[in-house]
Amino acid sequence: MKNYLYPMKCRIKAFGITREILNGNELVIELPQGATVADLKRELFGRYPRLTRLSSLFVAVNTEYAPEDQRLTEDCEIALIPPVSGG
Amino acid sequence: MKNYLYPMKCRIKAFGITREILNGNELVIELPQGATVADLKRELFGRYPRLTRLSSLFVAVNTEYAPEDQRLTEDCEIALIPPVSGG
Amino acid sequence: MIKITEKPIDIQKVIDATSSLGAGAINVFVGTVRNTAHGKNVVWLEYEAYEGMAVAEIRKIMDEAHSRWPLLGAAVCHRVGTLKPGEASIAIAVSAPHRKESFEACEFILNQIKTKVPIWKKEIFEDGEEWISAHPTTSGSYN
Amino acid sequence: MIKITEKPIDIQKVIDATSSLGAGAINVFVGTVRNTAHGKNVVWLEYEAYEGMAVAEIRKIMDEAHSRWPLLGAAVCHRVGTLKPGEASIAIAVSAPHRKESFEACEFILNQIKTKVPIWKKEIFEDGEEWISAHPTTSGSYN
Repeated sequence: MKNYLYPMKCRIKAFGITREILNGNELVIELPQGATVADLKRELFGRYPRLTRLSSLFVAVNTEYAPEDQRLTEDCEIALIPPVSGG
Repeated sequence: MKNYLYPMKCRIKAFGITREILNGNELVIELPQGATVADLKRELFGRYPRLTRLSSLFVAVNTEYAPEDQRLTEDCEIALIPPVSGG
Repeated sequence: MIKITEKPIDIQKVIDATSSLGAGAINVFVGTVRNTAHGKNVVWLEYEAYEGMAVAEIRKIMDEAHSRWPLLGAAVCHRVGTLKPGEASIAIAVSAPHRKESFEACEFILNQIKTKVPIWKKEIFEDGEEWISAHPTTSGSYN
Repeated sequence: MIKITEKPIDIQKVIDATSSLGAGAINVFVGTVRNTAHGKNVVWLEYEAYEGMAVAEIRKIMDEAHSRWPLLGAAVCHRVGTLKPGEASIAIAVSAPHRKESFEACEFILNQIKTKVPIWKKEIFEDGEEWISAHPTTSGSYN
């Protein structure tokens, strides 16, 4: 990863089992400028290894499913989407 | 058809378009003893030729669809079943 | 529940008749009167039933559905008499443990009713009327 | 109508939201809480939604359904919070000119909701609890 001058502060919403794993429905995390969804997931997997045991973990950015290479910014609405089970 | 001593009097219920063709919801008709569903239909087709133009015409005996060779008796509940269109 | 009635159908009651604590899925079909048919405006419909036989035939169809799918409940209410566009002519509800069988069984019951149950529909247009499906030239039922 | 609510679902209102004088068919799916899962008694369920995104995803699913079938109306109401066995968690209604498309579109919307919409269900048993489908070992949703 490239070196950036200062990190971003991203607010991460967490739902369902990820809310329980993170022990809260919102987490503020510092990420390097230009960090992607994949970078966020790597950081979270390191901090919360239980996340790696989920069947899937998607990230939503501004209420849309985001691809792994999507870049994040501080003003994004970011959310963790563990396997859904509505209906 | 065999020769029988006296005819049966059968009451025929008519529904939907057959009620209109027969101009009434019940018809009493004389049939030879031992007459079948096919005999009844032949008799009715002769009297009410419009019946022959229907897509189908079934006869119910005692609230069950009856095969053409089923014999009728005076105490049967007989009904004409033109093409159904419920739902 | 099998019901032939002249009164408006209470759909919630039809659903409630199938309720079961083991059910995860209820599929419901509601047939409603369209305001057009064959390109003409429908003013009203008349439904007529051979009631005793209709109930017996619906019972057979339900028994067949129960034998094909692991259903927990099934209910059919068919209205007869005069119906205006927008009104419900039939409501079918089927409850089952899982969704797939609820859809399949409900559609099965509906299709069987349309082919076997002695109920007849007459459409009244502004300029005439017609018993649906009676003749080879008519285009059949519309829901 | 797309609604996420903590209150009991009024199924008739969901149906009414799809009514159309051109409709001959309304298919309705009601998902209900089963009293058992994985052979254990379910005491209650907790449903949780990412509401803004859930509404947006349901909207996309409805748009897709409208593009695939000639629908006249569609409505989805999903309940969140605490639900007891027998209560309705979701109601979907789809109106269309003809029955076949109403069944197909309703089942499509349901299946898409189950795979895409950010709503989560936790089962609370007498001796524990479990987020459904969260882990590869769990057996998934049950309606």
